[in-house]
Amino acid sequence: MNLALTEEQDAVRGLARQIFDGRLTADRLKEIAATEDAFDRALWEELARANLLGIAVSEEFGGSGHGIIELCLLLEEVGRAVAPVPAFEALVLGALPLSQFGTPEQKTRYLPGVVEGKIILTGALPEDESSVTARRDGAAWVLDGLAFGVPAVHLASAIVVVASNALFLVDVASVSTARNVVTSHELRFDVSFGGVSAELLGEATAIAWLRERGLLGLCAMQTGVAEKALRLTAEYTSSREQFGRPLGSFQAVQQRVADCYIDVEAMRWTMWQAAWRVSEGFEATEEVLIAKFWASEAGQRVLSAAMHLHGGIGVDVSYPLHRYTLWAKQIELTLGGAAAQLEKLGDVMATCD
Amino acid sequence: MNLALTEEQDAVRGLARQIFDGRLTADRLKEIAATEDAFDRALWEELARANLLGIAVSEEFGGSGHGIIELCLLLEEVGRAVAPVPAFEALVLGALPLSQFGTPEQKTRYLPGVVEGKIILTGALPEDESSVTARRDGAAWVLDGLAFGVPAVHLASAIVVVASNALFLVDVASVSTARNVVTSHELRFDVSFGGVSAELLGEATAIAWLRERGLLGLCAMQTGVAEKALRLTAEYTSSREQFGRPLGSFQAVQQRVADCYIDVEAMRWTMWQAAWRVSEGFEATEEVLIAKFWASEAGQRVLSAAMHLHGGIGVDVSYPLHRYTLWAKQIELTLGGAAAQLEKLGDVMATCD
Amino acid sequence: MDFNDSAEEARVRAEARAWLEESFPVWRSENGDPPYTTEQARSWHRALAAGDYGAPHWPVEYGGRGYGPVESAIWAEEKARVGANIVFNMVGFGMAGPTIIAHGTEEQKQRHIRAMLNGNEIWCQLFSEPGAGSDLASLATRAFRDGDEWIVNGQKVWSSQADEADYGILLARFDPDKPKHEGLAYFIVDMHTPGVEVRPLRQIDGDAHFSEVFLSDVRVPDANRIGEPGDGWRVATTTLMHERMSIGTSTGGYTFPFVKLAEIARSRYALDPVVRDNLARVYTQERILDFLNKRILSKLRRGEIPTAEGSILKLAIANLSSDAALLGVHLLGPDGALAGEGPQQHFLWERSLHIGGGTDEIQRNVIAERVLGLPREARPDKGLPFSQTRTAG
Amino acid sequence: MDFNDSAEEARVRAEARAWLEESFPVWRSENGDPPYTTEQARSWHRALAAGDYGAPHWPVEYGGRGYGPVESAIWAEEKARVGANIVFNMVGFGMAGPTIIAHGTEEQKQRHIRAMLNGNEIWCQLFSEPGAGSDLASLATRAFRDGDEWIVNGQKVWSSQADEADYGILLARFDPDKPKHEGLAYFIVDMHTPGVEVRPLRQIDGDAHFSEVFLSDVRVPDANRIGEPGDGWRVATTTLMHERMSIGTSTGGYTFPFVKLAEIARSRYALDPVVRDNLARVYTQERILDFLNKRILSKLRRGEIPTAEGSILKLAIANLSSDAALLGVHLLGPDGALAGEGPQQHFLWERSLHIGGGTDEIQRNVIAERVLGLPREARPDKGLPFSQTRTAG
Repeated sequence: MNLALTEEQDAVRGLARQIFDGRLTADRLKEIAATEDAFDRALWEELARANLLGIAVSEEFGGSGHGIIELCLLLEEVGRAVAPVPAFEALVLGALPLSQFGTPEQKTRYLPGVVEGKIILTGALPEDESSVTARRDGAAWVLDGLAFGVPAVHLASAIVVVASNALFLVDVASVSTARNVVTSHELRFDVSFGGVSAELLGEATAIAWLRERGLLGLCAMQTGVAEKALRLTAEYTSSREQFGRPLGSFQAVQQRVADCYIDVEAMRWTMWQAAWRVSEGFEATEEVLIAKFWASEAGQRVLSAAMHLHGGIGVDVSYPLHRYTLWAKQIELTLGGAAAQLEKLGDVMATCD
Repeated sequence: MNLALTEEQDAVRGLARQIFDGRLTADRLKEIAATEDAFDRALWEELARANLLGIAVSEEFGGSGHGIIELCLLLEEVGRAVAPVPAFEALVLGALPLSQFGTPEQKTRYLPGVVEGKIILTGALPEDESSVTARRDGAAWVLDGLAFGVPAVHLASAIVVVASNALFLVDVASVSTARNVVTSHELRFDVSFGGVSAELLGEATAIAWLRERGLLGLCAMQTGVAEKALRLTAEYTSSREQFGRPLGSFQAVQQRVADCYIDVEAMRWTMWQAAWRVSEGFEATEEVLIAKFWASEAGQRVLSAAMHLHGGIGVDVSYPLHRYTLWAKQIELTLGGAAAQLEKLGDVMATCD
Repeated sequence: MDFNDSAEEARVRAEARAWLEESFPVWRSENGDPPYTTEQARSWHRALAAGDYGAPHWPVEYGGRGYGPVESAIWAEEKARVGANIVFNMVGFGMAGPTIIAHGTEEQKQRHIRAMLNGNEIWCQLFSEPGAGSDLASLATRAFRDGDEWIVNGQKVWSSQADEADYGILLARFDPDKPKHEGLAYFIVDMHTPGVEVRPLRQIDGDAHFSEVFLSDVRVPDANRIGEPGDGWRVATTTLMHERMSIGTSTGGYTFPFVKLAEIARSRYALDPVVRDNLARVYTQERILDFLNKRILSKLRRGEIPTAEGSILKLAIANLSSDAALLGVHLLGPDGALAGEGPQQHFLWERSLHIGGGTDEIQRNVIAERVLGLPREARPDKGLPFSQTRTAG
Repeated sequence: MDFNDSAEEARVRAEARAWLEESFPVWRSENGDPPYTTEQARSWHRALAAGDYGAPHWPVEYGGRGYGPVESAIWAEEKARVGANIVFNMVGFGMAGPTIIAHGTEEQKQRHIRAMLNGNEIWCQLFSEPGAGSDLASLATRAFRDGDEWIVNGQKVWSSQADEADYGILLARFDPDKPKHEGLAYFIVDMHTPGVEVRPLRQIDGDAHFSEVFLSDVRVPDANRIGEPGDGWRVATTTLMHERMSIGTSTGGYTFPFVKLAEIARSRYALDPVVRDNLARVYTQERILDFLNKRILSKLRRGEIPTAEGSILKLAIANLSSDAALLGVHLLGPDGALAGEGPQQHFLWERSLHIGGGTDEIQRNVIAERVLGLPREARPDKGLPFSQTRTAG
């Protein structure tokens, strides 16, 4: 047993952090948030140059052929930086199932572009059942129905879609979309599949496969979000004085910050335990549910405490903390919040006894 | 609107408190706990002399003819003193339904004795359905089955029993009992009704009537228990020093004690709101559920904090706090804990929309 | 113990109800449904003033009805019942007005009280500073005496409605060599005076409820001073107590209402017992607030001074508000992340209630020390001249 | 990152498993099922010692196997798997032994370490006092030097197993004019020395886990001193760190096990979703403890010094223990109030875990200050001579 990162993993984390820290100043974040796409394309290109977009893509297509653990390391840094890039969408929802289930032709069509940062993918992965249906039309497949709240559609070339209990690939050009704004000021789209043609990627097991990795990716981002929010809080309370001493020397503040630290550690290690099991090919249903439960509930607790301990400045949009709050809530609610995970965990416990 | 106590109510509280404070030293409590009956008979007789046992019995039978509010005031003091007397059992479970539903003969048989402290009554009131059944035998009624965890049977002359959805009165001499010990070191009895004869007191509505008052009485006791535990904690933390200053000046201690205070206030006012509605004859189902929910959950929170802030001495049986912990848990679990009340409240909300 | 209206209370209620039933529908037919603009709120407020309901708890000689706390609560209940509790000039009515009535000169009262009632003046507060939040008395804004005027320099923050306000109540330091609570003076500032610059702060929910206010050589006539120099803290205490009570006794505006929560739940989860549990939990909190409110009113009515009740209520409201908002967002599921007017908005706003008007921690310290008699927390700056207390930014 | 056993770890596990499968059933067939008396526990411990498994993490020269933390954890897991983790002489193995190994003289090691291993010595600790709990360094028990001996007077409290112990580790003040942490010395006390009086404290759960110990002119040979006078606090720090870790890494003994909780629930509530929710919640806590444990072990194995991990684990265990006990009592319903061996017993005991071995608050202060770098809390007694720090009882 050795839970330390390998040297290579450490290097991935270091590289990602260096890129995000270097580029994403508070001003830059505000600037990007004000653009129509809310996408930092220059940052995306830099990630591509560092070959971080290809981290979990095989070397055959220009990637570096690592696995889910390295991808989670990258996503943790994305969360830490609340980086306005569709890393989760393109690399988890899009590239992972393509790499796993795609035909050689499909992979050749998309993966090199993903690695180079030229093609963005996304996915319409519902929490439970899909509201999109698939039917055969000769040898081809045709999709109908509406997928709600799909991210990054405005940037993407193709969408991985769950429909009628199978996984499909659809060209974005063929669908029509309506734009929504979520509280995190990011964009979500209602995507309408009015009889568009689709390519089959995989059956029901492929959906479970993808959902497991989707949940892991969210947990990794949430760990980064919460960890950085906690660090910001520790810094802020250490420097701000009230009643003649630093806020951080007040016992009530210390107690709350310490509880946050425990929450973050729990988020981190539930996530790594699950990620490791997935990467080893072990059954990980339960571990993934635990990780997402903890990411959701503890994420809310940590951000709530961070906002509180920042006082008024926490809600001020010129200070970065509010972005962490919004991301944490968004991540929490994606693919099921704490209550949903607990319920499923209860099912698992009830059935396997 | 005037939520102050009347002068007379104030006098009842003052009198009860004076009697309990005067008699129930820590040593006396230990002494009584070590006796077989765990009953302070001298105290009971003093309460009778002060006519506090007759507080809710009509003047016709020697009582002072007050109502549920005054009875709750007395029970709050019983809780405050963790007094080893069956006030709840005799006055709420026994005398109240007798006063309300008894025949003149039944009342004459028991109530004067209750007021004088010579007759003790108790009740077998289950949380939900009764495991005792009743059948007619000519003009008479016969009970069968087992009632679990009935208090004060060893002291009582008669038991008010719920059986087959009606309320009965049974002579204790006719039943057989098995003695249990509860964590609060008090006695509970499993009472076996093997075809014993019983007198009918009332139909299903009488059960609901009694359960409402039983819940109220528990809430009143719990308010007293929690309030006194909080006061003990405030005193203890104000006087004990660590790190060169009183424990109570530590912010983490202050924060927790303040939360307890809010909990106690909430317990108190949910209880009074419900008691007042009952005393006015208004529908009070919802208010009683809220009061018992709060008494259960906040009671646990307050005692947990009190134990914690007392450090090691909290679990030492030579210091009185442990008795408050045990009482609070006992009261919490009687007639349904927090979860049960919430569930019923959900039913009420769901049905009346 | 009696939770019912007394005869006199019933009369007040009937009168309020009658007036509202006549007046509100008329106004509403002209103004439509919420949300209302400041101008619409002002117009409703003028209607209230015309009916002598502008601030019925103020003394009769200043345009009020001299209502006691119970009568005021009845009025608030009736207003809420018909949906007519439209917020307008909260700082004016909740903080500045009561302070001027309590401590102002006759001239100040004449100048401002009726103008507020008639909807002609909007007020803001200029108390908090970047370096003085919970520890308000450590504020650094300076006021120098210059003949009949004071010259004020400094920076204020978290001033609600400062961008629309006509006047502000200002706390400034006139003597840094006195201990921090003793060197303060309290002023009325005309927000249109040269040197007053207001910069709205954009907030997480997209709105700008608050502003930063920069004061550069702002000249304030000495006639605008409330209380003696050195009394500033005492006067501010009146203001803050009224603020706490006005937050504490106005549940309605701050929390996502239970009925709406129940609607969302019913439309999505019919019978889920876990959801029902959570709903019931929030419901009990809402009811408890109601009971606690009644208790305070009853105490006030008997002429007793509430000790920590304002703190209790404020904590209870902040908790209810958070719990209701979080539950609401959860009930919406993935839709909870879509920007919207419902619980999402409350989620973005709930933290503020734990901070503004005194943080949760401060409220709990008040309860622990004043009600339960716990020893005071160590305050290393106690009694020191203000100028010697600053060890860092 | 690898959660699996390495080849060497797998070998350790196999060896442990083989030994246990051979030895434990034999012992058990003679001794029956738990709960075990002290004598039964001693007998199992002697069997362990005979197999070189008495304290496998101790150095080989003192009868251990020199196991690292991961090997020790594997051993503990295997022991727990077959139900052979029977507590015996917890203070000896968890506190006194490691302290003597780290700081004792060779003579002290020779005298005590093997005796502990062989089950011949039970130890207790004499640290806490009525006036010195969290603030242990403010203890008042005095030790005066008298030639080759020390004369000790004072009162200790919360000493577990003191009524059965042969030896105690004692912290006492030899110089009240030094600052409180600097005036302490650390001793080994023979509990049968004249002047040592042990009074068991009856506790809420009916048992007497702890005692008060009164020390009246107790003579302790100077040869029983561990470390120099003045090093007492430093030596005690070793002891307390081992205590925290030994609580932290032994979940099993302290919490009502999830599997039993699930059994109660299944037997009573089959499908109630609220109960399932609560169960799942406790289950995640139990799993997280497991993950956190692995993380610490991995860190130890790489030779890194755990910073606040002991504190984190202890807080997590205390919370799990409370939550599991409270849920268990709830699941039992009215039966939960009947005295019993199950969750009721854990309910009565759960508070102790939040206090003993450093309170929750102290653990959180450790995390906040040492890991997150928050400024230290104000400590008014810092650096003062001990004799000037006492303002009250």
